[in-house]
Amino acid sequence: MSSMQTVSHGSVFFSLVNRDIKLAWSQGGGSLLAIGFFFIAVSLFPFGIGPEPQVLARIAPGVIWVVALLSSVVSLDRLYQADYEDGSLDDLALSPLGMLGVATAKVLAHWFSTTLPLALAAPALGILLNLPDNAYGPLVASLLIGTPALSLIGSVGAALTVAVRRGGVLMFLLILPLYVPTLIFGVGAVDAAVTMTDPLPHLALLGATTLIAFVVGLFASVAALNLAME
Amino acid sequence: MSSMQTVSHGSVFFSLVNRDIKLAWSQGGGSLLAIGFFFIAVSLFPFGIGPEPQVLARIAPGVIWVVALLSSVVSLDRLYQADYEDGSLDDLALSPLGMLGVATAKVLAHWFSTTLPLALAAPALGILLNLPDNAYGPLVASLLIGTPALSLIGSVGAALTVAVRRGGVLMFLLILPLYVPTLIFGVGAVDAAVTMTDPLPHLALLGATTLIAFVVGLFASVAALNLAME
Amino acid sequence: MFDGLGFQAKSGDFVSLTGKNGSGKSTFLRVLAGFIPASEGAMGFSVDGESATGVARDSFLMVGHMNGLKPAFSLRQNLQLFSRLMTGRHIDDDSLLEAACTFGLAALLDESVQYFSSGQRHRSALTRFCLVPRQIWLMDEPTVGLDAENRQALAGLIQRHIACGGIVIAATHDPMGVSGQTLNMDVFRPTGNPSVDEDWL
Amino acid sequence: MFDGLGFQAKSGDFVSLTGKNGSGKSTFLRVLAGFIPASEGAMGFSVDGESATGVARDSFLMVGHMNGLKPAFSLRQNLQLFSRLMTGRHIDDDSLLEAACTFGLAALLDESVQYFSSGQRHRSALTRFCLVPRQIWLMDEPTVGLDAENRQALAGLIQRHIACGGIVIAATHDPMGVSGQTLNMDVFRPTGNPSVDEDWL
Amino acid sequence: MHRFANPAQFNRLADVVLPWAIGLTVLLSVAGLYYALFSSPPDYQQGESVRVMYVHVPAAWMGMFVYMVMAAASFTALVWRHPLALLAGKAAAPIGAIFTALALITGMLWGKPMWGTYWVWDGRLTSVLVQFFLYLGYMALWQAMEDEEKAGRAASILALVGVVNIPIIKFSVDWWSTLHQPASVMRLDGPTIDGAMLVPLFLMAAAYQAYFVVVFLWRMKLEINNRKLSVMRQASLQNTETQMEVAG
Ligand code: HEM
Ligand SMILES: Nc1ncnc2c1ncn2[C@@H]1O[C@H](COP(=O)(O)OP(=O)(O)OP(=O)(O)O)[C@@H](O)[C@H]1O
Ligand SMILES: Nc1ncnc2c1ncn2[C@@H]1O[C@H](COP(=O)(O)OP(=O)(O)OP(=O)(O)O)[C@@H](O)[C@H]1O
Ligand SMILES: [Mg+2]
Ligand SMILES: [Mg+2]
Repeated sequence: MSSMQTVSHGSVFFSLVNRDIKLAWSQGGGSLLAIGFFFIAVSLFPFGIGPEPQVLARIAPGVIWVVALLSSVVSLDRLYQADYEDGSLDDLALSPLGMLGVATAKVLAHWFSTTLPLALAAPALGILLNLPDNAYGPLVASLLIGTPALSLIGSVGAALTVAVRRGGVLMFLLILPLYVPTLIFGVGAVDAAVTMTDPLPHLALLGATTLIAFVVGLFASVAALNLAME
Repeated sequence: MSSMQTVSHGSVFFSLVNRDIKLAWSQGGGSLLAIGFFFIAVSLFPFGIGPEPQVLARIAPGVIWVVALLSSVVSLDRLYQADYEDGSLDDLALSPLGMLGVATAKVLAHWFSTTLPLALAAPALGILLNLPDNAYGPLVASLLIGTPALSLIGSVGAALTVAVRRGGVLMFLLILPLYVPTLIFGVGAVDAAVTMTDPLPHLALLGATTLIAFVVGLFASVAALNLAME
Repeated sequence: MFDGLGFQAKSGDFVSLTGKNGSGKSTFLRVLAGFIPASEGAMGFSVDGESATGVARDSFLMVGHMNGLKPAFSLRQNLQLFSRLMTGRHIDDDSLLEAACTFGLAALLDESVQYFSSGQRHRSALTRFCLVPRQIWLMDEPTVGLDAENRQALAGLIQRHIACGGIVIAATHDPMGVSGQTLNMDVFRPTGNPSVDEDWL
Repeated sequence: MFDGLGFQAKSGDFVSLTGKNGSGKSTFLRVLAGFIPASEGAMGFSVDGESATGVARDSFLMVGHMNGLKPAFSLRQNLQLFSRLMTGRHIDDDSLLEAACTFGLAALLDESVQYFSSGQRHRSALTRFCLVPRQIWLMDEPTVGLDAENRQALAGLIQRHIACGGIVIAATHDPMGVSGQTLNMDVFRPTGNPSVDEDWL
Repeated sequence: MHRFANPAQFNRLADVVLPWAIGLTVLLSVAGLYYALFSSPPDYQQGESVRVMYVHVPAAWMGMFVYMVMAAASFTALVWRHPLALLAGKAAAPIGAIFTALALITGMLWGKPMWGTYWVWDGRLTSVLVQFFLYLGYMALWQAMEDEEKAGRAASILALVGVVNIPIIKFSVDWWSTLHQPASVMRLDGPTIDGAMLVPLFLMAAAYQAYFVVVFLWRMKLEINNRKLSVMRQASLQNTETQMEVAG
């Protein structure tokens, strides 16, 4: 009956990560569908813009990055809200992890189940948009380095809007401006490759953005979550 | 005590429209936020693609139309779900309107409160993206004629996913392909104006799409809603 | 689904549905309201001699596990809205106040429903029965979360309705304090195996 | 908020919170769990002599109006998950079956929670108290929607817990069938106007 | 129609048809491939790459045909509430998706030598892509809800809405005169393509059709067995429940 038994925090942490990944891939599966959104939204652009290969090639890195942003936000929408609405956020608050652990686990799970697949799916869209051959490497590299920032920043927005019904769209407003630096450095790296200059400085800046997002994002998320639970 | 008192269906209908518009503009306000999404997402493109005026002008009609699609879907997400979750869809089913009336009223309210403002806000974004002067008229005209189709087709997706948790992203997958004809004719009209040809045939096709969407969309929505309530 | 289930209700009847959790009370109420289609033969429910599937949808008023309130609106707005959506008529302030008094909500009329406690929400949902005159009331666990005082108010409300010729069908685990028929859903559970029939389609 | 509210609970106590709808029972439970910060002075709750705010969060186990179940998972998965998230340990099948039997859910273990009736869901949520050993149980209206049999099971569970030195605090409108202190929240409601104090900011 | 309503009867019928269909598939594809690869002439314009046609065109036809099968099944399921029709739609969808994907992929591979690019955004290609997405959406809806019956009916509604796309695929080449070539076989005034190409084309089309019948029947039997299994599981569950009640 004593609560003083030692608990393995690592095991709790990974149970939560594991749960969230399973939920993301289960019924209604957030992950597969975010990738679906990514594909469909990117393929709408040629309809809108017309089929000329040079124009498409010119805008390809920008469009892929912008749509990656949008689809990551779309799937972030319910990052905390689902747990808040069904009461499991209350349970998690009483778990040995503490809110910081909870937020970290959930962001990790989101990145792994949703944003990472986006990065890996991007080359396929490059073909659709006629991306030059030498740009594929930097595209994937920039997405791999930059996407954790998307999950982390998005987590702040998701936590802030958790108590608001129809938070989804409000979140876009809060989040998208904060995504701008990631977007600029990410596209910068790909464009550098296209124009045959060195993408490394851009990637380094991108990495720095992700690190900052890591620290600021997690703490801001925790503060916002504690607020929502009151 | 008798239920045989005559009821004014029109009055019930407009009460529902009125309620939905009020809700869309209230707390968490779907409408303002869809417009916000529209603005922010469009303004991400110059960051992603670079500021060259000719490139922006070339892609402006397409980008504006595609993002209008995306933001309308984003706000459609909870068209029926909110009512389903809080139980008021059950109430509406017992109202004198019947499901067809309910769906019609809700789609009308959505169009008026959310998609119509997008059409009206589009010229401001045209300026951001350097849209040629003679394209503003066709842009607004095409959005005015095409946006009802967005609400109508979106309504089918919203009704189909009403009983699905995290339906939001699934909806994208179902809806966006069906938006393609609207998008093609809509952009076609604007592009025609840009290239100094006649936009009218495109607008006529757009109108036809909207009419088909009207019939198919409403009936499919009702079928899907009845299914969700079982 | 409900093998052999059948009962008659006529004006002035109170029927309480009882039974274990999962015995199908909520489902049965939704079948009655017409949300779930029932195969005619399987169910012998009739109202005033008419088969239930023949009863017009707008004879029913239902309150289920969810309460159908919009948190963004005040209680007054919620009630006005409900009345307009169900009857098409605007309800005047006096009738509204009277209705709100039934479950002691008069003081909360201009508060936003968002901040209501669970019991206050549930009472707000029950208030609909005082707003819209319909013959058949379907209630799913109406006593949940009510304090003693309001349970009495509920019993009084039901009694007045059946005295005026209404019909009330309520699924409940608590005694309702109203006398009437009791339909125990446990009895109607499919006994034995559901047959794995070659003709199962 | 809760002017003058104070009570002591020690090992083996059962406290039932009663009071009208909106008297603050749910809010008080959330204050105890540490979700809502309370100004120390205003509340004199103490556990085993220690002030409540000093009690570690992981002494508590709570069930509120929502049930924290994931509809996509089966009941078994939900219970396993809850145990792992709260203790970090995997629960073996025998203990799981035993826990599920408390509220008669053994037959439903491999069903998806999505299709449970309201009572079945609520019982699934209550099963958590059999899974994770913690000292202080906070329950918000635990009898809601339970049939008679399961209300008895609940009373038995609570009795066993307090017999082993646990503490149970339950907000309820129904008699719980367990003897202990009763705390009537109506008494503590701020009487008169909340004072608008110059020192307030 | 209703004679096949009964799954047992359907299973018996399937067992009769299957061996024949399998035989036909083998025979037709061997003959078709022989004609396509060896005994038909290269095109005077396109050279040897014209042989992609014998894979591409029947795949494109089957993509649309299977969609119509799925839509007809959906209609039957919705209007007459026929559970077997629901399963028919479910069984057909992945096959149609694969045919459509095949048409897309062979089209892209063909496009590189012919048009100089894998992909262009013309009406035909786009509407086929939309059809592919519709298949995906249909299958995703089946997955998204656990209640099979409901999931199937929701997916059926989507399938019917998507029928609008079929005439767009068919007539897109006429409406937007673009890169993809217009119909030369299925036209009102008779085919305009050479007889030597027509033979392998039709052989391959028939082979695809027979292959569809085989896989479709297999998948139907599978779905029926799955359904039976879940009914039996339900039954045994209820059994234990009643036993426990008796015991307790
Ligand atoms: C991804 C690219 C492509 C797609 C999605 C596609 C799609 C289709 C479809 C749907 C049909 C059936 C039309 C009908 O029944 O009316 C078709 C037929 C045909 N396609 Fe393609 N196609 C693609 C690329 C190509 C290419 C590159 C060529 C060769 C230059 C080609 C040549 C043909 C021919 C000859 C037919 C037969 C037309 C007829 O006789 O009706 N296609 N294609
Ligand atoms: N988030 C909130 N913001 C403002 N006021 C609130 C909030 N939550 C609850 N209240 C108010 O606090 C009071 C107490 O609510 P609480 O939910 O604790 O009542 P309760 O005793 O649990 O009632 P019930 O028996 O109906 O469950 C109510 O008057 C309610 O309106
Ligand atoms: N959508 C559904 N699909 C499949 N089964 C369902 C569905 N909804 C309910 N059920 C099952 O039907 C049975 C009856 O459920 P119902 O909600 O009607 O019970 P109830 O009598 O209201 O129980 P409670 O007292 O717990 O509210 C339950 O066993 C439940 O699992
Ligand atoms: Mg129930
Ligand atoms: Mg409460």
